[in-house]
Amino acid sequence: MAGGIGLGVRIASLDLKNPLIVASGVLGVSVGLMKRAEEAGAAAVTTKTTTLKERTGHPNPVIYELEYGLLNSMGLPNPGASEMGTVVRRAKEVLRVPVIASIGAAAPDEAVKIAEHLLAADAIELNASCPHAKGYGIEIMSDPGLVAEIVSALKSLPLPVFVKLSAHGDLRLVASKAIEAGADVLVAINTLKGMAINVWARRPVLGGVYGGLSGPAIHPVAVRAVYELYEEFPGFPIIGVGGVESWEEAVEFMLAGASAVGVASALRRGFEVIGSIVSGIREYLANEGFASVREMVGLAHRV
Amino acid sequence: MAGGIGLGVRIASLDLKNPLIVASGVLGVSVGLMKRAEEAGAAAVTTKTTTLKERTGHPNPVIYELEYGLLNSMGLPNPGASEMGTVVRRAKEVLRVPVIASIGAAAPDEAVKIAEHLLAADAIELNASCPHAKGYGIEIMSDPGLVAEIVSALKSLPLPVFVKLSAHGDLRLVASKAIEAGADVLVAINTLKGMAINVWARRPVLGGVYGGLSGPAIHPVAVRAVYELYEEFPGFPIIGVGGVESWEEAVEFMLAGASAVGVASALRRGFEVIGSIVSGIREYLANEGFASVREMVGLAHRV
Amino acid sequence: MYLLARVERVSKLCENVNEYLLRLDRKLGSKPGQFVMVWMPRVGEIPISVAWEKDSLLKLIIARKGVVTSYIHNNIREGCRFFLRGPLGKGFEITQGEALIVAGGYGAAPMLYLASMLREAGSRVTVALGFRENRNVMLVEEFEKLADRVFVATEDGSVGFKGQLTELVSSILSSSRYDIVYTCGREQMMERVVRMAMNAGIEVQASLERLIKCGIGICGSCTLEPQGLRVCWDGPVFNGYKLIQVDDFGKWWRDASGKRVPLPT
Amino acid sequence: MYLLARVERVSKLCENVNEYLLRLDRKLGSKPGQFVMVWMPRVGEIPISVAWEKDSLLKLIIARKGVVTSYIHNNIREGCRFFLRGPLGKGFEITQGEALIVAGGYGAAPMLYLASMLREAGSRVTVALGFRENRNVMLVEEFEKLADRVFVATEDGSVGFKGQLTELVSSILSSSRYDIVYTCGREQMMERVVRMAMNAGIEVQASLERLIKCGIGICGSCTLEPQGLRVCWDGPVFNGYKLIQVDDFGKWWRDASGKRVPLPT
Ligand SMILES: Cc1cc2nc3c(=O)[nH]c(=O)nc-3n(C[C@H](O)[C@H](O)[C@H](O)COP(=O)(O)OP(=O)(O)OC[C@H]3O[C@@H](n4cnc5c(N)ncnc54)[C@H](O)[C@@H]3O)c2cc1C
Ligand SMILES: Cc1cc2nc3c(=O)[nH]c(=O)nc-3n(C[C@H](O)[C@H](O)[C@H](O)COP(=O)(O)OP(=O)(O)OC[C@H]3O[C@@H](n4cnc5c(N)ncnc54)[C@H](O)[C@@H]3O)c2cc1C
Ligand SMILES: Cc1cc2nc3c(=O)[nH]c(=O)nc-3n(C[C@H](O)[C@H](O)[C@H](O)COP(=O)(O)O)c2cc1C
Ligand SMILES: Cc1cc2nc3c(=O)[nH]c(=O)nc-3n(C[C@H](O)[C@H](O)[C@H](O)COP(=O)(O)O)c2cc1C
Ligand code: FES
Ligand code: FES
Repeated sequence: MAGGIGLGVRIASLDLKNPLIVASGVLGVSVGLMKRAEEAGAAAVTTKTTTLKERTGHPNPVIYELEYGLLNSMGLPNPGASEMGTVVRRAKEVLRVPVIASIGAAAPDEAVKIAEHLLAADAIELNASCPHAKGYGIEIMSDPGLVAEIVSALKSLPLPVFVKLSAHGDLRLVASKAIEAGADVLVAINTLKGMAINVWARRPVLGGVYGGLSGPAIHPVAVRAVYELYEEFPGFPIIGVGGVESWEEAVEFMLAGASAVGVASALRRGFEVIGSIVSGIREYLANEGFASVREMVGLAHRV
Repeated sequence: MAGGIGLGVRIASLDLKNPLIVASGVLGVSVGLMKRAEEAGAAAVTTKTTTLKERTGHPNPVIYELEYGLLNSMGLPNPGASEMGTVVRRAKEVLRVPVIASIGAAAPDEAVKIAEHLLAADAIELNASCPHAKGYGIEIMSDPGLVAEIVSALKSLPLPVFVKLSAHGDLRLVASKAIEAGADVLVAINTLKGMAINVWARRPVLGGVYGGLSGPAIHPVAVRAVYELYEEFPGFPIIGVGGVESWEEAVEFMLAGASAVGVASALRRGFEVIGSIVSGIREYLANEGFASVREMVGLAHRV
Repeated sequence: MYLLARVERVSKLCENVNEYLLRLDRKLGSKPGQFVMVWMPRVGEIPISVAWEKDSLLKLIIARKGVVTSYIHNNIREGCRFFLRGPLGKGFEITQGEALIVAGGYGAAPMLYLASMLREAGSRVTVALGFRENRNVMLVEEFEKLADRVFVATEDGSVGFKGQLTELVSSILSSSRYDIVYTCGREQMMERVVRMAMNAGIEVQASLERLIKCGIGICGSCTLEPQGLRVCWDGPVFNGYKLIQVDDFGKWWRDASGKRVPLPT
Repeated sequence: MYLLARVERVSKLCENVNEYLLRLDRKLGSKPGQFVMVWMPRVGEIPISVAWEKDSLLKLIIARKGVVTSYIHNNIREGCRFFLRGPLGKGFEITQGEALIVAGGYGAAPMLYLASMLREAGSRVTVALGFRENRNVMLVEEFEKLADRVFVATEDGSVGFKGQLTELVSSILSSSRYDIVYTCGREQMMERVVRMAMNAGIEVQASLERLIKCGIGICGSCTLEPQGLRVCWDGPVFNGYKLIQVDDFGKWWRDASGKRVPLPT
């Protein structure tokens, strides 16, 4: 019975066999990990955010595990756009699912330069929201005009442009500017800016002092962001990210208005979580009498 | 040995016997609950946020319990400033600890009108941050100039003014405007805007749709906020609020730069948590060789 | 984190009161006197006492009153879903011995569960039920199966004793010795029962109602002054010696804004 | 969520290698081959293998290399604190029978713990240790207490066999039958040992090093291509049959940016 249910979704020009995407960061720059994610059932993979030049990221500790999530201050380590181009081309050779190339840039021309290395990818995702790397991310999101300029510059290239938003700053304003500038997909949300102090060391734990909070802790904030975006831009494609640990959070995102769902922190428990989320969605759809995953997108808004 | 340790702190003109304050909201408008909080060891209590006219708040459900916190959409129910004045006067008769009166207002004259009813209190706390009541809170925080105007109007009254900030919006900008306008104490943070959808009901759970996320989930964001504020305004009195469930989070806040700590959601486990936090702080100070709680404020910033 | 329940059976107990037999997706684990919050999506959420529980079966007895209860009466049939959170609050404490249960109207709901627990604990149970008229009378047979003696009072005398429940209770108390009195129903009635029992030197426990919002003791909506007792958390069941010190008992209620207003009659 | 540990004793094992005996605030519960992340506030955080554990006592063996290890050697004395998280990764799998342990330099650290576990499991244990010069030799007596036979190779011949550890291993393997080989040390050495064992049809497990950042499999810093094996999570111990399919084994490392660069020699 569940076999007949349509799990496929189309986001911009990307055909996804199910709504589950591996979000940026957790697969690093490893083609091998991307392949494992695909084998585990992911419908698309996102690269680590690439900057133009290579970055080594923040010193260790870069991660702090909480009971209800993670704090990370990776600091956008990446080998730079040229090397990432090689990784993406290699990934496209060995993967059948779409590869989304995440980029971080502080100016339109820089963004285009980066993206030009990544034309083998199926989409460009502008990370407008990384909260712990100076000059990137949250700082560009606090300037909605700049986000719009970058998006419109990227639209000169032949790839769909995803814009990944932060829950800090004015979500709706940035989203509307991005959409006006031609963005094809909104991705919400990135991590929340947080930190932890060890009381015995009397010091911030993370090498970068500040870090990004992810996992279950941010899920209610992420659902709210997706719900608000859907309300403001009904029908516009949204990828919900933040605290998906089981099919239930994934379904919550879709009811809130996401067409697809990204997963990052949950992979710390192993890749098997991907399969269990996808089959959980399938079972839910069957139990609730849906014929396709698309039918449930945005349903929580119905009065 | 622990007996000799100074737990007292002074915040603006308030003498606190220890750093633990009950934050706004969870004691409702009940003098009886305020008294219970005092008996459990709290050094000060904060009233529910009062508006000028009475408000009934949002319809039920107003609360959703998560494993790692709470979502609430109370919607600022309160009996209005005049009735709250009666409550505060009664509270001052039966309590020995300071009473902080929280107010919500969208304009300077309105704020002053409210506060004039509450002059029996020891301080006025401007709730510049409640994320789920239209026209109050987060909306005023998104207008730093307005916050400044309200603060400076409130300074015409003979009470210290606390400003309670949200982690949404530009924390540092609002704080600096508030300080310029004469604010005596910063309180950080209020709840984060979030929501939950029940997948079987396919509906937002909360009657108000959106709610405020509190508890352990927001603690890393709150610590970050306090740390940033202390870095920007060293020595300025800060009350850290968000996810304090044990002495450890309280100490974390103080190391980050808070002179005192507020507790709300943790009270869902009973008032005893107040005593256990205070005695945990005392033990920590003893173990670590501090003579006074004030010595640890901001220590995590030392290079 | 709502518990999901399916309606197995709806039974009409009397005019305007239905009983809902629910199958839960897991055991609730309640004690008599505890309650659940019942959420009807798009409609509202209200407190309802556990009327009975066993394994994953749960009974709720719901009187038609306003928005949510009318919605339930009008729309909820066999097979429909209930969303529940709980069990919430502190229930009755089982005191062994000679027990008197005094219940008015739908206040009888939690008392069935209590009566069965008292019997299990080896107590002898006398029940006094009060209703306005014939068409409000309910659960008498059920109580007769469980209790040693059942008395009924109706204001119009159509069933049992004619008059106020409190008059009936007064005569019961004067004719026999009891170790404990349990009561649930209109607060003005309970106030009188509590005073009668206290005067007679008998332990008494009463289950109160207030406006329940959070249900977990964190919003202050349901507090009693001057002790700051929260009906949803410290109660809904309180001991008589606590209640007689409560100014609000039998007198004050809090409206949705938190303001103390006279208890609705 | 760091574990707090106190240094009970610091012992110098040889030039530039110290052993730290730590008392933890709770049991770690590791298996041989697993590691911990050691955080030195204000300095850094690095991966260190568990050298031994019992109840709440833990031994770490730390070679002076760069920033963090030098800080530890220079500053950490009895009574100082260690901040740890772990145990991380997958350790060695205990195969009963005739076991050969091959360890180079501080690669000997996790092998002491392994040897004692193998003995507990009833295996016979032969140990081959390799060091550059006399002043690098360490732990020989400790292994002699635990193992059935201990061989030592030094490149300068100052102790034991003169020459490469791999030469010693080659002769050990040809003179006796083994069921399993365990190895830890420089990767180029391990690569040769793995091939020797595989060629001889013997199961082999090797413990690898890569740049560990998160330590919990979530950042990709330590991955091996083309399989996407994470040293911190899928390893650090891998089976020979997996390793010989890894392009990076013995050849490629990832730098802090994630770029694949030649393995440092
Ligand atoms: C602990 C407790 C246990 C209860 N057990 C039962 C029971 O087993 N069976 C039963 O039929 N009724 C029970 N009630 C009463 C029941 O909760 C109300 O009848 C119900 O909430 C009315 O809701 P409504 O939407 O139909 O009415 P509305 O139209 O919303 O309001 C009508 C009146 O109902 C009461 N009410 C409404 N909402 C609440 C609320 N959230 N909390 C308390 N009172 C409210 C108020 O007096 C209000 O004026 C209990 C109440 C409490 C506090
Ligand atoms: C699983 C594992 C177990 C280990 N067990 C031990 C052990 O028991 N005893 C021991 O002495 N050493 C062990 N090491 C090696 C140890 O982690 C490095 O020597 C140490 O990290 C050097 O840190 P440093 O700050 O002193 O050097 P740095 O000056 O920071 O760097 C010098 C070199 O050390 C290595 N290194 C630095 N940081 C890391 C890191 N985070 N992860 C991996 N390598 C790094 C790199 O090769 C680097 O080029 C182990 C490594 C791994 C991966
Ligand atoms: C270790 C780690 C690294 C991340 N790196 C990136 C990144 O490079 N670019 C990006 O846009 N998001 C990055 N993220 C954010 C995730 O893509 C995701 O938005 C966030 O973690 C919330 O989802 P989750 O709760 O499923 O983890 C990273 C997250 C983690 C945990
Ligand atoms: C039920 C509830 C009601 C609240 N009401 C108010 C309020 O009226 N005014 C206000 O400034 N903060 C209010 N808050 C926010 C708290 O004061 C506090 O800032 C927040 O909950 C974070 O702290 P916590 O994690 O300790 O709960 C409320 C919080 C809760 C849980
Ligand atoms: S209903 Fe919120 S405290 Fe009782
Ligand atoms: S160090 Fe992060 S995945 Fe291994």
